[in-house]
Order: sequence, then structure tokens, then C-alpha cells
Amino acid sequence: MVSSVVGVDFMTSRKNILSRILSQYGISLALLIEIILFSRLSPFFFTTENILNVTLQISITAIIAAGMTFVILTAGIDLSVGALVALSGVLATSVLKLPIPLIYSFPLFLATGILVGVFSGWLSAFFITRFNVTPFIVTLALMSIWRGGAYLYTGGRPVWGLPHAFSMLGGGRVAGIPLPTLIMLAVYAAAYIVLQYTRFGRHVYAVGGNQEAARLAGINTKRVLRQVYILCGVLSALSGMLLASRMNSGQPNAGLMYELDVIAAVVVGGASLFGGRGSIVGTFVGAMLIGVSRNGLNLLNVNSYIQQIIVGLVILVAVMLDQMRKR
Amino acid sequence: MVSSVVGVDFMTSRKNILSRILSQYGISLALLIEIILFSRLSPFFFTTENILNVTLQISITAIIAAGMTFVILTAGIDLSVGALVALSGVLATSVLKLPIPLIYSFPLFLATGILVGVFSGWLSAFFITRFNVTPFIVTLALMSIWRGGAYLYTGGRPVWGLPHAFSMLGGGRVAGIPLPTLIMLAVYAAAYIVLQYTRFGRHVYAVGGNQEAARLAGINTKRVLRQVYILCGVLSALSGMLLASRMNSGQPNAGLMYELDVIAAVVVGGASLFGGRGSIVGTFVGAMLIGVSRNGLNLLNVNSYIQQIIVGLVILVAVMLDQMRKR
Amino acid sequence: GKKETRKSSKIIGVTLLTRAHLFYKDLEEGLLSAAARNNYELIITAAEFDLGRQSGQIEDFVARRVDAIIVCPADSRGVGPAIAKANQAKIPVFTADIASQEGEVVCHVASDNIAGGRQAGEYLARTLKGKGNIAIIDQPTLTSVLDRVQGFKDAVALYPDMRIVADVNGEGVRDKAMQVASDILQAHPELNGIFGINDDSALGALDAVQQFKRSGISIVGYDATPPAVDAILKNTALKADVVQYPRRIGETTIQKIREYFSGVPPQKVVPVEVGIVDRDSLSRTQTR
Amino acid sequence: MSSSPLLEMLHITKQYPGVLALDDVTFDLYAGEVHCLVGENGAGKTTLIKILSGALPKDVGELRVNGKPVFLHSPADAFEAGIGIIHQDFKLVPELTVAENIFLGREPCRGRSPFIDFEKMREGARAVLAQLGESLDPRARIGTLSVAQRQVVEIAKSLSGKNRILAMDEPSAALTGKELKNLFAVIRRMQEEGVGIIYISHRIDEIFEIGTRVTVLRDGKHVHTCKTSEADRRGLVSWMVGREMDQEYPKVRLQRGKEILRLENLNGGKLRNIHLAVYQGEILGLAGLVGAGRTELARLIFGADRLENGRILLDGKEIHPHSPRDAIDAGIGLLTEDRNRYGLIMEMSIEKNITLSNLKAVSRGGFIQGEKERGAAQQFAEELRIKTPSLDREVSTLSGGNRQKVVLARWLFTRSRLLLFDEPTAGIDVGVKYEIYNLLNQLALNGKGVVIISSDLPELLGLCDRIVVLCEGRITGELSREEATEEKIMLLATSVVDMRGHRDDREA
Ligand SMILES: Nc1ncnc2c1ncn2[C@@H]1O[C@H](COP(=O)(O)OP(=O)(O)OP(=O)(O)O)[C@@H](O)[C@H]1O
Ligand SMILES: Nc1ncnc2c1ncn2[C@@H]1O[C@H](COP(=O)(O)OP(=O)(O)OP(=O)(O)O)[C@@H](O)[C@H]1O
Ligand SMILES: [Mg+2]
Ligand SMILES: [Mg+2]
Repeated sequence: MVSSVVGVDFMTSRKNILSRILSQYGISLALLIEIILFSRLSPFFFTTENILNVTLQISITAIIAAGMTFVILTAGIDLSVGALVALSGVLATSVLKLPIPLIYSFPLFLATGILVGVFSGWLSAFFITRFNVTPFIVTLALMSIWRGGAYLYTGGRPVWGLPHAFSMLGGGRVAGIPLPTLIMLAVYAAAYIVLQYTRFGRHVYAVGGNQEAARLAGINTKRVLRQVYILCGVLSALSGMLLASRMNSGQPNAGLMYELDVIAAVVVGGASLFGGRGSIVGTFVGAMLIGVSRNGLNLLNVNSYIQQIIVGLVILVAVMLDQMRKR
Repeated sequence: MVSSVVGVDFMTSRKNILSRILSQYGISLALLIEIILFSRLSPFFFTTENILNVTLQISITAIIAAGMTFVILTAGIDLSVGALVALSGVLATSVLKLPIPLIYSFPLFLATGILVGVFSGWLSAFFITRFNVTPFIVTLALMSIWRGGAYLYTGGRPVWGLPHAFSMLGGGRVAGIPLPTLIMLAVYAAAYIVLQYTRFGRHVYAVGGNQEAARLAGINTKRVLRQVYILCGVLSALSGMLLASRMNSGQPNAGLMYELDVIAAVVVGGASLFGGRGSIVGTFVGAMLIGVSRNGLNLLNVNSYIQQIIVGLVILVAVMLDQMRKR
Repeated sequence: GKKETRKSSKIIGVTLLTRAHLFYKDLEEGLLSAAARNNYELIITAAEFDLGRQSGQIEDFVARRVDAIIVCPADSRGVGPAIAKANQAKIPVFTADIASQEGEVVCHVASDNIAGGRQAGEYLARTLKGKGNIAIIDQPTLTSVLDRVQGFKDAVALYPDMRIVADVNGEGVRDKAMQVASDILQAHPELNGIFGINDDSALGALDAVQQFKRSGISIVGYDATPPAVDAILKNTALKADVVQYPRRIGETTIQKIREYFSGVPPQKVVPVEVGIVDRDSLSRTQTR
Repeated sequence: MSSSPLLEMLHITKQYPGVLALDDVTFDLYAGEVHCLVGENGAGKTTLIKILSGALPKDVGELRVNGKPVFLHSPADAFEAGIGIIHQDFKLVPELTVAENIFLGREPCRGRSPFIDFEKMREGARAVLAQLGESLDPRARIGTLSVAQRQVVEIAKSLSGKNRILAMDEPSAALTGKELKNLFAVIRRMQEEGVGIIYISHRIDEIFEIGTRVTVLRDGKHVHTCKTSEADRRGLVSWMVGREMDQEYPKVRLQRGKEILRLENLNGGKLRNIHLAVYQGEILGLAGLVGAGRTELARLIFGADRLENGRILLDGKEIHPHSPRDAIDAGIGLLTEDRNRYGLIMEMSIEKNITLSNLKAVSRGGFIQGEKERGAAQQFAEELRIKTPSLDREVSTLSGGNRQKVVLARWLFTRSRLLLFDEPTAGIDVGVKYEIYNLLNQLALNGKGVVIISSDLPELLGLCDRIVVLCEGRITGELSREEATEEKIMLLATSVVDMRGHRDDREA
């Protein structure tokens, strides 16, 4: 929806110091408050090991969220990411069961996973651009199909008994930092650069802001959409492979409901589901906010029912703060 | 006339109405094909008893989908419906445990359930209109909060040992037709009339089509949004109560993932998540399509993994048909 | 002659709790193999923890006029009305694994979840010599799991030096269990034992323990699925598993149906043994 | 004219972040007068109207109707006070019908019931449209209408109520000939009924045609108010732009060069048998009534719509533009007539909107070079005098005319060989129009093909070397600069209708 100049949001007359601070930090402020609070409440929270632990935990959904940011920026959505985590996990790990040394099968494992991601993203984009089916429906259908496929392929059982060295991918550390954390950071750095400084990034914003105007400005909107869904698919598959490595098995029930967590991170991070608005830094903070909430509440051994309630409140309050700053 | 447009008995209604529906709603064609197919494949499918059975089964999500149609027409979304089914179910049924005769406690039961729905809808609208938080976030937060609340209130165990007569609400029949089916038809008839023929209905479309234009035309957009979310909340609560009656207990894990089914029905029915576009008849057909697929595949004894895949395909193909017709 | 016996004599509708867990996978196999032996045709569906869906599946079976229905209820009480419908249609209902509190059920075949949880607790207490800090990787949204945890807590309560320091929700799947277990490990440097309410939970906890290279932790799982058995045999932190013999539950259920069809009314409740396996017992006898 | 004013807006001040849009502006309106409001783009005209509409809160100031203070907290309040508004950016709901839009917010109901009387509503819509001489189908969805048709609906919407005050923000920007005459007739009729009318336009002639008084705003400040009978064109323009301007259409005689575009027997959409040639060094005008097919023709050449058959030759070589990208790569640019719908990415900055179609020019290896981009945007912003505190602002914060300048800048920056301009000066003030005409001349001088579609006939006559007239999808004539007059164009623009001897529904 193109909102026009009326600009009721700009009630600038009562701008005090607090709101000026808020305008700088947005939901980062909510994250900061939360971190301070948890540090006070639990001596185990603000330790190097736990901070690494948090980044390790969020890495899986955060990597997908980076891809989802691109998709949502184009006013699209991808509900198939969770199922794709499972499908890429089981398909790729089953390559590792081949009777060949890991040194050969590992590249094959990577190739398989990535290929699954590329294919799924391509297929989504195909139905979206070619048949004009809305992304919600296409990816909902694919979610159902991939999940069913993962169960069907494995017969509902995990793919297990994998070479032990394989677990290095998700479980290894470099300079003390978990590999998935490093991969996540690399993904975010790359995504940031792409969105901010490349033509492709600009096109993504343009397509989401006004697809028809973008087309008439000479942007190949179909190609942009294709690239965006493929990117999201590949990052989901990457997450699926990392997760499989951490569990040293391919689980057909992995990634259940991840789509909701991932979309929440992106939207909490300030992106609009109507496209054209959002940032990769926001998504990262959004993913952190959700991840830190869960971790902190687990450390404090808060009853899981109450955890659900608190996480809901945290999301609501954080986004409210963010909105209030825009006044 | 209205009930035949809604299309309970496709085969017996008049030809001209049938063809009108088909030309207007491409997915009706998909539904028709599916019905014919299942009738051929299973002798149990096209029997009065099974048709009533299908309508009974879809009634729960379809009633919510009617409310969700209003919400989505305003370019909103309500993710809290599934959790609300659980919360209204457990809160309302616990009233029935009071040591008073059912004749007194039953109205109290209804009042409690409805109140829960009104409150939830009002709260959603409050955050959306007052703090400008996007509906996705507000209702995601409420989904988490209500679900956590339902578990917390019951300790994770169902509310049971309810008076046996209570199960009449969801299990009873009038003139051979299950009560929930009748309630669903009434809800759809009313929703159709409201959306098509009343000022409120037009305002719903206007707010979703161009909120700024609606506001400038003097429409109280905040009030429209409030009414719409309350409506969706109340219909979710109504479903929650019917479900509780069918199960003769209040289940804290009832309605899990209903939000996805419900939104799918609305979007398959032709509504746009960007607002302003959609119809109540479309939603009904969308809900039927999903419900009939599940029922038919169950009757044909299709493996549940393959069922997931087929349901995904059916949704995709139906919406593709619908899009191709629009060319 | 032979051709006639090939045609399945009875059609049985099955609604499992879920197909996303190995336990039910095994139960399903037990059903299938026994059904094949008896020439029964099975229509297998799964509720995926959704009682509404399960009620629908039962109603579908009634509409299809199957000869018998096997239910693994998504909830013990809530499934009652649906079963009542089958009763009305005079279709015999059997329950497996989880009982129904309402409706006419011909026969219930199951292992006792409370007993299973108690065995896990006792094993852990033995291993830890009656003292230590314990965490539970829970899934408190399922009645059957609530029972297991209840049994576990009852057993542990007998040891005053054992403390349950954490009870977190791993949602019964390995990836989520791994995540919450990782958090628990941070908060409790002195953790000695973990109870996983199913094998995905226990294996997820094991993943976390291995990734954070923690020693001195004993994990007890539930269901004894092949990956768990493998982990136990490999002398990992996963020390023992409660076995429910889901195959046997499935096979027994079909056997009881056959008895019913042949006119012998089966007993109301058929208990299937629950046991606990660890490295010793596993290497002694090949359970599976 | 009565003695006390119908409306007084006293000392109105409005501050946007970084922009003082209105600075102590006082404005009044008497019953039965047409008070024109003029000023450069971004002078604050629309802002004043929005405050009057209740959609935008003022910072300082007072509003009075019939001498009594009024407080407008919402558009509903303004409606209550008898104030009707025609908004510059249409405020219509694309999914609803013409009739539903006209009566939005005050649908006629059956008695006191909540049920809409659709029959009455359609009749009402038909009646107001008839006042405007339009026979648009009241059941047509807004989303399917052209800009001009939407403009008519927007006008009809404001006529359907019983307003004492009517503010019209550039109602004529998309209208031509007949529609304009009908609009003026309606305005005069309302004037007689005692309605006070505020009229905003950048077409100076119109001010003198229907205005009673005129007020000039510049940079948010009130500059001058006088009777139109006491003002002259030159004076008014110099009040607006703050300097003298002598010539309105700077025309440079050019040498027609070689053929750059050739259309052979083009068919597609409503277009039939289009033969057309465009030459280097000339400005070609396309004229026609609303819905004649000018926009569609431009879109076809640009690859935005599907071509049924026919050949498009650029520099003698046949091209097959299947998408705007193809056309742009071939060297064709199209400025669309609807800047809000098809031109701008609202939530993107001014700078990014300008460079969008030619990012290659400011990037290396896929990476955009910030400084280069800024430089390019800066240049055009200055040349076209885009009024904004910063090029980082979202386009949505710009005034209507300034938005138009942004799209113009985009296409000037692509340096295409053939430029199709669909209503390039819609909503642009006289001062900048002059600059734009100079730029267009410059383009032609540099050997580019320039095609202009405009509903402002004097503009076409003043600017073009050749004018081709379309009617109902066919070319009905071609006029050279020397022979072209408004009458001749109008005759050709309605020729098919005349030949058929009856009038099409749309044109009646
Ligand atoms: N929402 C907004 N945020 C910031 N600045 C704004 C906003 N809306 C308008 N402005 C600024 O206020 C000033 C006045 O704008 P306004 O729309 O009133 O101009 P105008 O006189 O109507 O111009 P035009 O002739 O181009 O329509 C402009 O400088 C414009 O950029
Ligand atoms: N494929 C299309 N998609 C969207 N809009 C279109 C398409 N083709 C034409 N239009 C719109 O339809 C309207 C009618 O175009 P047409 O060429 O008939 O009118 P015109 O001669 O340009 O007259 P005017 O612009 O004054 O209405 C235009 O506003 C144009 O924007
Ligand atoms: Mg303006
Ligand atoms: Mg046009």
C-alpha cells in the first residue's frame, strides 16, 4: 500500500530527549534492556561461554532470517523454510551414508544441500512469477510438500550413523568461536553489503516498494524475485546442513515452525510485510532479541508456559518502543 | 438464495447459479473436480453421511475463516486464532465445572467464551490502532501469550469431567444436520450479507483497499479495525467452544496451527493479504477444498506423508487454475 | 481357495498420535506386520497432536464403515465423543499406547507412562548414587509426557539429595531439545543428570553435552529407538533408555482385534511390559 | 459576495521535519467566489488544503467558518463542517466501484437500516457524473480507470455531498478540452449557489478564466492577494517565482534529422493500424481525448504491454521489446503519466529514485559508487529545482510537482535516444516548466527523438514541431507546427466519432 504525504506520523512538536535516544536505537534498546536485566538476574548469563552459546543457538534461524529479509523486502514471504531445513538435512546427510571417504562425500553433501535450496527457491519463484500465484500460497504448498517429502524419503526415521568427523561442521570452533556463529556473521556481513551497496540490493528494495514502477523503470522484476527466493532457499538449506551436523543426523522433523520464528525476527527487526522497508541489521537485532529472551528465561529456569507468555510480551513491547520512537 | 450461493449442495442447486459460481471463483472448479474424483475413487465419499461429516469437520476452522476474511480484507492478519480456540475452550469449560445446574452454567459458559474473544480482538485492535504496531506482531505476541495462558491455567492437562449434556452443542443434530454445520452456515450467510450489503462491509473493503482514502472520506478507520478484530476474536472463541463441546473437554493444546489452515482457506479463496480483495464465498470454497482433500485422502487410505504432499499440490493447482482464469 | 484368503478380510482404521516420532513408526510397523499376517487392511492416519483432527479422522472411519478402529488418542478425555460416535455406529474401538477415559473401548493395549518415568528416575538415582542436580527436557503439552514426568519426579523425590534444577520444553524434537539443553548447560555448571522425555529429547541433550564438551552428566532417554541404542552402546553420556516395545504394542493390538473378531472377548486392559535398557543389558541381549 | 467571510484560515503554521511548509499564512474565502491559490512547487498549497481537510494537524493558527472557530481533528470533522476536498493525489479505493468511491463514507441506506441502497447510490453517481458530462459506468472498478477518469471520479466525489466550501487541488492536471469545460461549468454553477471554492492550478490561463481572487504563496509564506481582474499574467508569475519571465514556450527551431523510430501497422490493446515515424531533432506531440490510446501507444513501444502485431524499427533495425528492460537497453525511455502508481518507489529516497533506471552509470562491478550517485542526483535536483532539505528524504515527503520532477530527472539521466514523455509537466509550476521546455529542446537539439503526450493543448502547440492526433486507437491526422490550432486538433480528436454519426458510451 502506497501511503502518501499526509504524514500524520510527523508530530515533531514534542520531541524530548528520551524519544531522541529511542530514535537512534529502536529495538536495539529493547535488546539492551533485556541483556542488562538478564545479567543482573543470572550470573551465568553474561559469560563468554553463554554469549557464544546464544549466538550458536540463534545462528540456525538467523541465517534463514537473512534470506527471509530479502524475500520480505520484495513484499513476498517464504513459509517453506522450516520444511526445507528438514528436506535438505535428510537428503544431504544421506549422501554421507555412501560408502566413500568423507573427503569425497562431504563436497557432495554440500552440493546436494545447496541444490535442494536452489531448486526450492527456483520453484517458488517460478510459480510466483510465471503463474502469478501469491507467495503465501506457493510457499505454503511447498512447505507441505517438502515436509511430506522429508518424511516419505526417510520413512519418518532419522538418517543417522554418520561419520563422526562430520559433526565438526556444526560443532567445531575456530579461535574459540563456534563455526555456525562465524558462518552467520559472514552471511550477515555479505547480506548487508549486498543490500546496501549493490545494484541487486537496490533492485530488491525497488521491487518491494512498487513492483510495477520497478518494472517500468527497467528492472527485470522476475529475475530479482527469482534470485531472492533462491537466496532464501540456499540459506535455509545451509541452516539445514549446519543443524544436521550439530545433531550428527538428518531429522525429518527438524525445523518445525521455524518459518514463524524467522518471519518474526524479520518483522520485529522493522521490516514491512508490504515490502520495500526493512534492514539486515534490524533482522539481526530481531533474531537476537528472540534468541536472548529464550536463553535468558531458560537460564532462569522459568516455567515453559510462562516463557511463552513472556516472549510474547517482549516482542510486543519491543516493537511498541520502536513505533513510539517514530512519532 | 444466499445459502445456495454459499453452495452447500453443489450438485442439486440450480445450473445457472452453479455456472455463475464457477465463472466467478476459479477454485470452485478445482473443488468440483476433486469432488468428482473422490466420488469415483471411493464409494463412501459421496454419501449423505460423509458429506455431513465433511461439513462438520471443516466447521471449526471455517467459522474462524469467516472472521479472518474480514481481518485480511483490511490488510491485517490474526495469528492468535488458534491459541484463542484453546484459551476460550479451557476458560469457558471450567465454568461448567461450577457446582450449578447446566441450565445456569451454560449461558455463563457462552458468556465467558464470547468475552474472551471480544477481549482478545479488542486488545489486538488497541495495539494496532493506538500504537501502530503491525497486526502480524501484535497477534503473534497474543498467540504466544494466550497459548501460554491456556497451558498455565490448566497445568497442561485438559479440563474434563463435564456434564454429558454439554456435548450436545457440538455433537447434536437438528433435522439430521450437525449443529456446528448449521452454525457455520448461519455464520457464512450473515457474513455474506454484512460484507455485500451493509455500510460496514463496504468500509471494511475501503480500509483494506486504501486506508488513507477511507480516513479522508470520513470513515472511522480505527473503529472499523476494532470491529473487525473483535469479530474474528468472537468467531474464534465460538469455534473454541464448539470444539470443546465436541471433545467434551477443554484442551489447552486445541487449535494448534489452526491459524495457518484458516489463513490458507482465506487466501486460497482469492483474498489478497495486501487487503481490499477477497470474498466470503471464496473463503468458504477455500475451506471446503482443504477439508474435502483431507477427508477424501483419509477415505482412500493414502499414507499421511503422501497426504501432505497431495494437499500441498491441490492448493497450488487450485490457485493456479484461479489465476489462469483471470488472464 | 488361496485367492480368497489373499483378499483382505477386514478393514481397520488407525489414527496414530503422530507419525513424526520413531516410537509411533515402530508401533505402526507392529500393526502392519501383524495385520499382514491376518490379512487385515489398515487405513493409517495420524492426528499430529491435534485432537480436532483426530476426531475428524475417526468420523471419517465411521463414514467409511471400517470394521474396527485403533486410536492412539491425542487426549485421553477429549477423544471420548468421537469414540462414542463409533460406538453408535457399532464399530469396535481399540486404543493403543494412550487410554481413553470415555466411550466404549473394547481393549486398551499400552505401557504405563507413569511407570516408565519412575523407572527412568530410579535408574538415574542409582547411577548418581542418590545425589546430584537433574534437568528434564520436557514437552509439557502432552498428557502422556506429563505422566512420564510425574513418574520421574515421584521416583526422584525419594532421594533428598537429588534436586531437579531445570525443567525446560524441548518440544519433543531433537533440534529444539538441543537448543534448550545448551542453555541449561550454561546455567548449571554442576549438572549431573538429564531426563529426556523421548529419544529426540535425550539425543538433543546428548548433542549439546558433546558440543560443550561437558563430562560427568548422565542422560536417560525414553523409547530406545535405534539411534539412542547406538549412542548407549557407544558409551556416550546417554546411559539408559526406557523401552516401551512399541512394535509389541502394535502387534498385540492387532492380536486382540483378531480375538475379538473370532468371538473371544479380550481383556479390557492389556499391559505391555516397560523396561529399562543400558549398555550392560543391551550388550547382553539383542533387544531389537 | 457577502460581507463576512465564509472561511478564515488565520496565521497557519506547519512544520515538517526540516521543512517549514506554512509560515504564518492567512487566507480567507467568501461565499460564491472562486479563490485561486497559486505558487511554485512545494510552496505549501497542498499542505494548506490538508489542514483544511482535517487530515493534517496544524502547529499554530486558527480556523473559522462563518466567523466561528472550528476544530478539525479528523476528516470527519471537516466533512461535518461542510468542507469538501479534491485531493491532489487521488484518494480512491482501487478495489471499489466508481459509485462506491463517490459515496464512500456516506453511503445511502435503506431507511435507517445498515443496508446500502445500491440502486440509489448508482443513480446518485450517475447524476453527479452527468453534471460533469461523463457517463462512466458507476459499476466500473477504480483500479481499471485511467488517470483522467480517476480525476473525474475524485471531482464527482466532492460534488456529491452538500458542501459550503470546496477546495480543489489541481483538479485540471489530467484533464483536457471537454472535461475541463464541464468542470468549469460545474464550478460556475456552484458559485451561483453560494459555495465558496478554493482552486489550485499551475495553468495560469485557468486562473483568469474562472478565478474571482487569487492568492500567491511562496516558500510557505503568503505573498500577495488580489482580484484576478486587477492582476495580469506577468505580474502573477513574477509574484510566484520571484522574478520576471517573459516567454512561456521557448521554441528553438531545429533541423529535422534522420528517422529514429518507425512504427509499421502496429496493433495491440485498443490501437489499430498505427503508422508513425519519429525523427531526430524534432519534438513530436501526441494529442487526443481521454482514452484515445496515447498512453497505450507509448506503453507498447516501451514493451510494457503486449504487442499483437506490427513492426517497431529503431534506427532502421527492427526491435522486439518484450519488457521495459529491453526497451531501455535499446535506448528508449518512458515517463509514465501516473507518477504515484507507475513512477515512484515511495519509500525510497529521492536520490535513489533518480538513479534507478541507470544504476550502471554510477556503479562498478555491481557495486554502487555512493559519490558518483550523489553527484548525478545532485545535478538534476539543481537543474529541475527539486525542493527538499536533503536528497536522502523519502520521495513520499515531496510535494506533487516535485515528485514529478524526480521522475523526469530519472529519464533525463538514462540518456536514452528516444524519450517518450507522458504528461511530463503535470503539476509542475510555470517557472520550472520553462526550464523543462528548455531541456526538451536541448534533447532534440542533441539528436534525440522526443515524443510528448500532453493534455495541455497550449503546451503541445507551443512546444512541438509536429502533432499527431489519435482517436479511439487510430491515428486520425497529423499537423505541422505551422498549421496546428486547438480547433483543428479537437476536430481530429473527435473525428471517428463524427464519422460514425453516433457517440460511444465513453465519449457521450
Ligand atoms: N510528509 C511530509 N514530510 C516532509 N515534508 C513534507 C511532507 N509533505 C510535504 N512536505 C513538504 O512541504 C512543502 C510543501 O508541500 P506542498 O505539498 O504543500 O506543496 P504544494 O504547494 O502543494 O506543491 P505542488 O505544486 O508541487 O503540489 C514541500 O517542501 C514538501 O516537500
Ligand atoms: N497494461 C496496462 N496496465 C495498466 N494500465 C494501463 C495499461 N494500458 C493502459 N493503461 C492505462 O489505461 C489508461 C488509458 O490509456 P489510453 O492510452 O487509452 O488513454 P490516453 O489516450 O493516454 O488518455 P488519458 O491518459 O488522457 O486517459 C491509461 O491511463 C493507462 O495508464
Ligand atoms: Mg500540491
Ligand atoms: Mg494517458
